[in-house]
This record gives sequence, structure tokens and C-alpha cells, in this order.
Amino acid sequence: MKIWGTGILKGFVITMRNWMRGPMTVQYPEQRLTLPERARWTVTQKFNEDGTTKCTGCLICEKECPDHIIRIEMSKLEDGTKHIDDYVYEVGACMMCGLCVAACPFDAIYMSHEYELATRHSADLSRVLLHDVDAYVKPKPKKEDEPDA
Amino acid sequence: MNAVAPIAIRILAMLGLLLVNGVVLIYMLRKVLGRLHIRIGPNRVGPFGLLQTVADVVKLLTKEDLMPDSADKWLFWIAPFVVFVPSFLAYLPLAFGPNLAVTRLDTGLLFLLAVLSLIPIGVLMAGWASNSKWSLVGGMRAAGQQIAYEVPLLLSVLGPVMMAGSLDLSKIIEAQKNLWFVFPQFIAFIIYIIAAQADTQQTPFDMSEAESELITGFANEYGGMRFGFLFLAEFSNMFIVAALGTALFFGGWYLPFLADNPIALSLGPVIFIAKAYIGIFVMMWARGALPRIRVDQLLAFAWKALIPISLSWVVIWACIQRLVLVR
Amino acid sequence: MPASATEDILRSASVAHEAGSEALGTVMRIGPGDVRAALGALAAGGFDQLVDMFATDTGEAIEVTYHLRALAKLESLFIKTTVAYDGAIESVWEVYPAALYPEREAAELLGISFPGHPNPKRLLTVEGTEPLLRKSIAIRGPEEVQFS
Amino acid sequence: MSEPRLDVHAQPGPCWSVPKGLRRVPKGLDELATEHLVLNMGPQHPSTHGVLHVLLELDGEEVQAAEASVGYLHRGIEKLAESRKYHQVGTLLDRSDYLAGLHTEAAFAMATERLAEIEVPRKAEWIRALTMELCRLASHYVWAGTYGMDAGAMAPFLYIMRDREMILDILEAITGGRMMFNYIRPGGVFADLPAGIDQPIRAFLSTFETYLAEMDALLGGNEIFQARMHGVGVISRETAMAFGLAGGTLRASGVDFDVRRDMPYAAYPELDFDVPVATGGDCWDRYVVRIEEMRQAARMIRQLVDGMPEGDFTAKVPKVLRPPAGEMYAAVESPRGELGIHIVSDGSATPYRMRVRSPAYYNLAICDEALAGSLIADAVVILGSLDIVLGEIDR
Repeated sequence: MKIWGTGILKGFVITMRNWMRGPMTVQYPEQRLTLPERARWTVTQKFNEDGTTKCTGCLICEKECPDHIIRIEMSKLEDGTKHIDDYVYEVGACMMCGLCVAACPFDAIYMSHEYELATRHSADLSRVLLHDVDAYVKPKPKKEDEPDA
Repeated sequence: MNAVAPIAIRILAMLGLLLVNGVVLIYMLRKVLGRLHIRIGPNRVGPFGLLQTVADVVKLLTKEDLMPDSADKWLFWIAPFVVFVPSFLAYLPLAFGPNLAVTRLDTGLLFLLAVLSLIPIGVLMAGWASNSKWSLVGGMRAAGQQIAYEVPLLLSVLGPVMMAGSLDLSKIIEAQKNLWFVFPQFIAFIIYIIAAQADTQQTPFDMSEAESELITGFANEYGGMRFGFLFLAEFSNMFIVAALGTALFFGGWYLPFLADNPIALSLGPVIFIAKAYIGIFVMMWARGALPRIRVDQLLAFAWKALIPISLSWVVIWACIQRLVLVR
Repeated sequence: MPASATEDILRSASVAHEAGSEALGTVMRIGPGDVRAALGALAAGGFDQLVDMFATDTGEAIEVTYHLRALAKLESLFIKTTVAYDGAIESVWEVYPAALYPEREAAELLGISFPGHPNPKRLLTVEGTEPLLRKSIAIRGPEEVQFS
Repeated sequence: MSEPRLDVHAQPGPCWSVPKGLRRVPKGLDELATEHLVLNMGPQHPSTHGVLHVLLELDGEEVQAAEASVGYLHRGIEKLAESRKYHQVGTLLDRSDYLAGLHTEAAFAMATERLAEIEVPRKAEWIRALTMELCRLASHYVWAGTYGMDAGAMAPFLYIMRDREMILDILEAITGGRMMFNYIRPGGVFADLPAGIDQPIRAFLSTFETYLAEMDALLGGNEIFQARMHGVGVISRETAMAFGLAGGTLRASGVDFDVRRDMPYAAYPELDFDVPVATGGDCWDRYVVRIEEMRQAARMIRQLVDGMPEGDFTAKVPKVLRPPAGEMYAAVESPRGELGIHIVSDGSATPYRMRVRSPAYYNLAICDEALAGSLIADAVVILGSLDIVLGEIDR
């Protein structure tokens, strides 16, 4: 059995060399890493320049979500356009896969870089992204813009 | 009454030193290991995390004193003290400066090693009384290991004892005024550090704790201040073997080339403790750098390598001293 | 032609089989009673590795697939057999110890049994769990998922 | 004489024989009649790498029999996949082998492509190979670090985590996720490489050799570590074949098989790499093989970055993929070995049956065989050397 050789002394040297390199810790609340552009965190709504939603209520994201955590409650207005009562997003159950964003044909949602998701109340794990707004109607097929209800 | 008071003060001072040592060493261990692991270590509680250990002590004190249902109640209760008391007793014969010791015993070294060898009993008690299989294995390992490494530890200190011609630690240190024993006794010194590491269950010989195998072994079922005592005893043992190494091999309170300097002499205790802390630092460094040896290899190493070598060194040195040095 | 060589092995072990070449590769279908004999002959005939073994609920019965490989020739072979629900196939662990775990898994997840298995305990689920991979066990759908 | 209490091999059949690859008839005489101790190692043990539960029957410190009890992480991925469309399955498979999600995704994507006969563009193949090799390095880093921790060395783990962090940053920039990538989809990859990604990769490669050599010296160069590893947990070639072992564990036992070379996929036919093989089959050989694999992975990453072709990153794939009815098996060499996905399709938008042939599952099956006769300390090391990921075993 070969024991007590140079390998052990070398181990001492290497650990000391790493001490000299200094700690690699990023002290989180004070220092933060920059996230790359593609980092996926919570799903967030995009808005038009005038502040109206880009969501047309097509329900593709709801169908696409593998975990069924997006729920859109809608009602039809008299003129046949859609009205979004609630766009509910269960952030606590979201696995940030990005499939809803990839599927959205109207570029109405994106994966934000909001990663501090701990909350004190379980109710905060469910977010209402849109509440009581008219669904966006693309200007191309219909030229009229819905006035806000 | 007047005769008792100074002794009581000395004992209390030793207890204070032990507790301060514990607090400082835990902080030091975390910082040293942190830096070796390219981390920062504690830095949130107080400036530079200095109050971290204090916070831990408060935490341990306020924890519920849990006892496993099936534990052997009496043994479980007493085991931490059986571990802790010998490690406190071992402080008594240590000489920190000229005439600075709790008690000066002619057989100080023998006393120290004798009380140190009581510790395995406590560890075995803790392991057995917990009624946990992991603790039992840990306790058994500790017992086997300490019995195996007591022998080379004892044999390795015989060299300095022969050179000094005394078992009194103060006399051994005084004999090193001109020549530290580490130079003539280098082989004994190597055996001493290995055996001392093993005897105090430090990495790479932390068999009884074996984080990745037994998950703190014998201390598995302990919580609160009971665990605190086991923990404290471990750090106090670290200090004892480092201090003993300083006294036996590194000239205690003497500085090289300044042995007669009155300022250096008046700083004796500081020098002594600083040397001991350097030794502790090396022990911590080993903890950061080395993997753990396996238990059968450990025992084989003690019985097949360390004991024969140390035994032959004792014989060789006895011959050298008798035939060459003392005419 | 490797497929015919494989057929020879099966024929010499007097195993009735139905050879086919699908997109998957060479597939041999045998009866559930012949599995032990067929795999024993194939193991002796050079198929030294059981790559995988799993069962599928086809809707009428359970189809068990043994994926063998001859490592020297890098040749894959799929042995398929069909067994009734709650049916039994003799364990092949003495031929391929690799089947020890998958047989336990298939037994609990599809409700078939492997007589001769040395340790026929459940592997993944606890006692009392339904055979989850059967098609009759429904997956929770979006309507049933309720949050908060 | 006391009988082993675990019923690992407790049922001698009518025609009892020791199967090929087993060392011994698993019943020994214990003439000292000492009492055996059944120890529950896990599911919350630091060295079982997750939630593995191993029952050890001990005689003193020696393991007489061992039985792995898995399933604590069973999420029913195979069942859930039957309800998901083909492009949604990747999110599940990321969570199967959570240290190397890209490999599982790639195996599934390849099986789907072969079933639906989709031609994957060359650039997509190269991106796949690049990300998979990075992922392999990240996974091997975790293995090497935890292997050191199993042996009691803490420092290598933290040093290796520093290097892994660089890889995870690169992978996050490419895929958007650090461990749950959802990047390799049927038809290609989800997005093109971001501009300028070769800079961080080259920066990583420039320090890779130094840091790996340091780590290797700290573990493999250490005499204590060597003494712990040599001759421990020997798995013979026959045993390895019989138990269907895969990857580094198989190659350390002397079987020269690597899916990347022998059943080529992605960009591997165009790459120049060696497959390290050892013959001893002990823990030390598994260590050596995996360390060498890391060097080879870095070599491949260098070639992949230098030779990255231009072109499309994905083929034209319909929004809802409906492969024709049939079956398909596709395998990749994941960090743990041959990872295969077997898809049964009935022509609908969801797989009829998906089977994950996970290498760690087969590697773990040998623990009953390999642990018997070792010490507790060895058992920990052997389990570490098998490189198990419980997410993949339990699925």
C-alpha cells in the first residue's frame, strides 16, 4: 500500500493555490449575476404602445401549456368581439418551459427575467395577468379599434 | 480558603480558555475551510461574521433537549460529559509559560495522555446509548481507532521525554531552549502528527463521524447543547494535541534565537498559543485537502506501520542517546 | 443475412416465431410460453446484452418487448410477445440478470407477473397502487387540475 | 448459523443455478453466528445522491447483502408522456435525468424524427452535439465532485462547481435554462446559437485543462484516494454485460462500446474523439475512464466550436406532429451511458407509449451484486462510482 507520498503534499499546495485565487461567491442580495437574454422566468404580458393588451384571446397558450396552468376566462361582447375577464397564470406551478411563448401567434407574452418568486402567501402564487380588458383585435382584418369598456 | 482561591481562579481561567478556544476555533474552521473551498465563510452575523459562533451557541442552548425514545437514558445523558470532562482535564498540566500552568505535575505528560484516552469511553457510550445503528457503528469505529492510535501516540512522545529526561511539560519545554526537539526527533514528530490527527478524529481519520458514510456517527442522535458539548470537546481536543505538539517539538514559549530575550519571554503564553494555532491551522488545512481513509486501512496502518516504526524509533533513539550523546 | 441466422437459433430451440422487419429493426414475435427458451437460446447464440425490456398495453392485451443486442456485431433484435391482462411470463433473470429491475417494474405498472423472479417486490410504487401504465387508468386532464 | 434476512436472492428455484455473471451463490455460511444488522441507508443519506434507499445487511462493517429500494422520485413520466404532444414531451424528459436533460431530449427528438422521417439540418446536428457535450461535462463535474465527497474530500466538489457554473452560464445563454433546457425539439433545436457564444466557450476551454488537472491531482493523485479506489467494487466484464450496464461503468469493465461511435448520431461521425476503455472494472477504473471522457468532451467541444456550419437550426416541422403508426428506438450516449427512448406511435398527436431506457436504472441494478462483501465505506464509494441519478431511475 503506497501511502503518505507526494500526492498528499500536492493536495495541500493545490488547496492553498485555490485559496489565493480568492472566493468565487456572488453575494446574492447585494451582487447579482446578469441573466442572459434567453433566460426563462415568469410569463409576462406584452402591451401595445398605447397600453392596450396584445392578447387576442385565442386560447392557444392555454391549450399549449403542458401543466394547464394558464386559464383564460372570456366573455363575448354584443358586437362579437372577445372580452378577457381574467387571464390567470399559476406562477407557483409554472415550470418555465416557454412553450406558451413559442406558441403565441400574436407575440403577446414573453418570458421575463423576474426570478425572485418566493412569496409569503400561497394566494400570490396565482397571478391575474389581465383583468377585465377587451381582447386585442388585429388592425389588419378589422380596421376599427375597440374603445375601452 | 486562601489556598483554594488561586487554584479555583486557575481552573476557571482554563475553563474560560477552553470555551474561548471553542468559539474561536469554530469560527476559524469555517473561515479556513471556506477559503480553501473558494468560498467566503460566515460573513453575515457581526463584522466579518465574527458573531456567528455566538449565534450558534445561542441556537444550541435554546434548542429542545431531545432524547430518543429507545435510548439508554442514563448513558445518553452522561455521555457528552464523559467526552467533555477529560478534554477539560487535559488542559490542567499544559504549561503556557514559565511557571504558568494550572498545576505543575511531575508526570504531566502521562496525566494528559491518560485523560485523553478516557474519551473513547464517552464516545462509545454515546454511540451505544443512542440506540441507533449508525451511532453504534460510529462509536465502535471510534473505540477501535483510538485504542489503535494511543500506542503510537505514546511511543512518539517518548523521544522528547528521553531528551528532556522528564515527564513534566515545563521541563520538556525548558530543555528546548536551544534546540527544538523537532529537529532531532523528526521521525517521532511525523508519527506524532499522524497519531494525534487520528486520536482526535480529524480528517483524514474522521472515521467515527464520517460525514459521507455515517453522517456524524456517534453524535447522530444528539441535539441542542448536548451536541454542543460533543462538538466543543472535539475542538478542545484539537487544541490540546496542537499545544502538546508545540510543547514537545516546537519549544513551547521559546522563540528561535530569542530564547533569552526578556520581552520574548514575557510574551511566552502568546507565543505558545500562536504556535498551537498554527498547528491547528495545518490540521484544518488537511481537512480541506484530504479524502478520508477507510477504516480497515486505518487500523492496518496503525498496527502494521506506525507502531513498528515508532517502537523502533524509541529503541534507536535510546541507543543514540546512551551511546553517542551521553557519555 | 442476420435475421435468418437469428431465426435459425430460434428454430433450433423449437420456438414458434413470426419474423418481421419493421422500421424498428428485426422483430420476432413469439408466444408467451416460449420466452425463457427463446431468450436462453439467443443468449447462447451471441446476443449478449439485454438492452431493455418493457411492456405496453395494446388495448387488448399486454405486449412485452425484449430488446437484445449482439455487441460484437452491433446487431439489434426485438423479441415481442403478447400476454393477457394479469397473465404471466416466466422470468428471464437467469439468462439476463439485467431483467431483474424491468420485470419488477413491468409487473407493477402493467399488472402482469413473472414467476421465477427471485425478488418479486414492487419497484417504483407502493403497495396498493393500480397498474398505472394500463390504458384504462386515466391521466388527470386539464379539467381536473385545480390550483389554489 | 444465521440466515441473511434480506430476501435479495432468497428464492432458490427448482433448478437453481448461478446465472452468468454472478460471483457467488448468494447464501454464505456464517459460522460465528454473529447477529446481522440491517441498516437503512437513505433515502436521506448524503451519499445516496438523491433519494435512493439501500438496505444493507451488515456483519460488523462488512456488507453481507444489499438491496436498493427506489421509487421515491417516481413521477410517472412514461405515463404522462402518453397525454402530451410530441413537442411537449421534452419538458418531462428534462426532469428525467436532471443532470443531463439535453441527452434525454435528444434521444426523444431523434426517435420522433426517425419515426416521422424528418431530415434534420446539419447545423442542428452540430448544435445538438455541442450542447450535449457541454452538458456531459457539467454532469461529469457533478459526478466527480460528489465522488470526492463520498470519499471524504470536500474541496474538489467546490472547485468543480466553479467550473460547472461556467458551463451552466453558457448553456443558459444558448438554451434559456440552466438545467431544464427544453431546447432540443423534434426537427432540430429551438433556437439558433446566440451571437458571440464562442467567446465564453473558448474562455471556458482555456481554463478547463488547468482546473481539471488540479482536480485530478487532488483526487486521483492522492494516495489515500487511490487506496480507497483500487480493487474496490470490481465488476467483471461478464457481470457488466449480464446486467446491461452502460457508459463509463461498462467501459471500465473492458467492454469497448460507445453509442456515439458505434451507433452514430448528431455530429459525432464528423468528430475526432477517442473512447477510453479500462479493464480492471474497479472504482479506480471508473474514475479514470470518466476523467478521460471529460478530456475527450472538451476536445470535441473545441472541434464543434471551430467547425460550426452555417444553415438552418431546425427543419420544417408541422405545429402538431403526427408521426405514422409504428415503433422506433433511438439511443444517445448520455453521461451515464446508453440512453434510449422507445416510442410506440399510433398515428395520433401523442405517443401511444414511451419507454425510457435509462442507463442509471440498469447501472443501479448491479448494486445488489457489487456491494455484497464490501465495507460500508466501500459501499458508499461503489454507489458513487456507478454515477446514478435518481430522477432517471425512478422516472
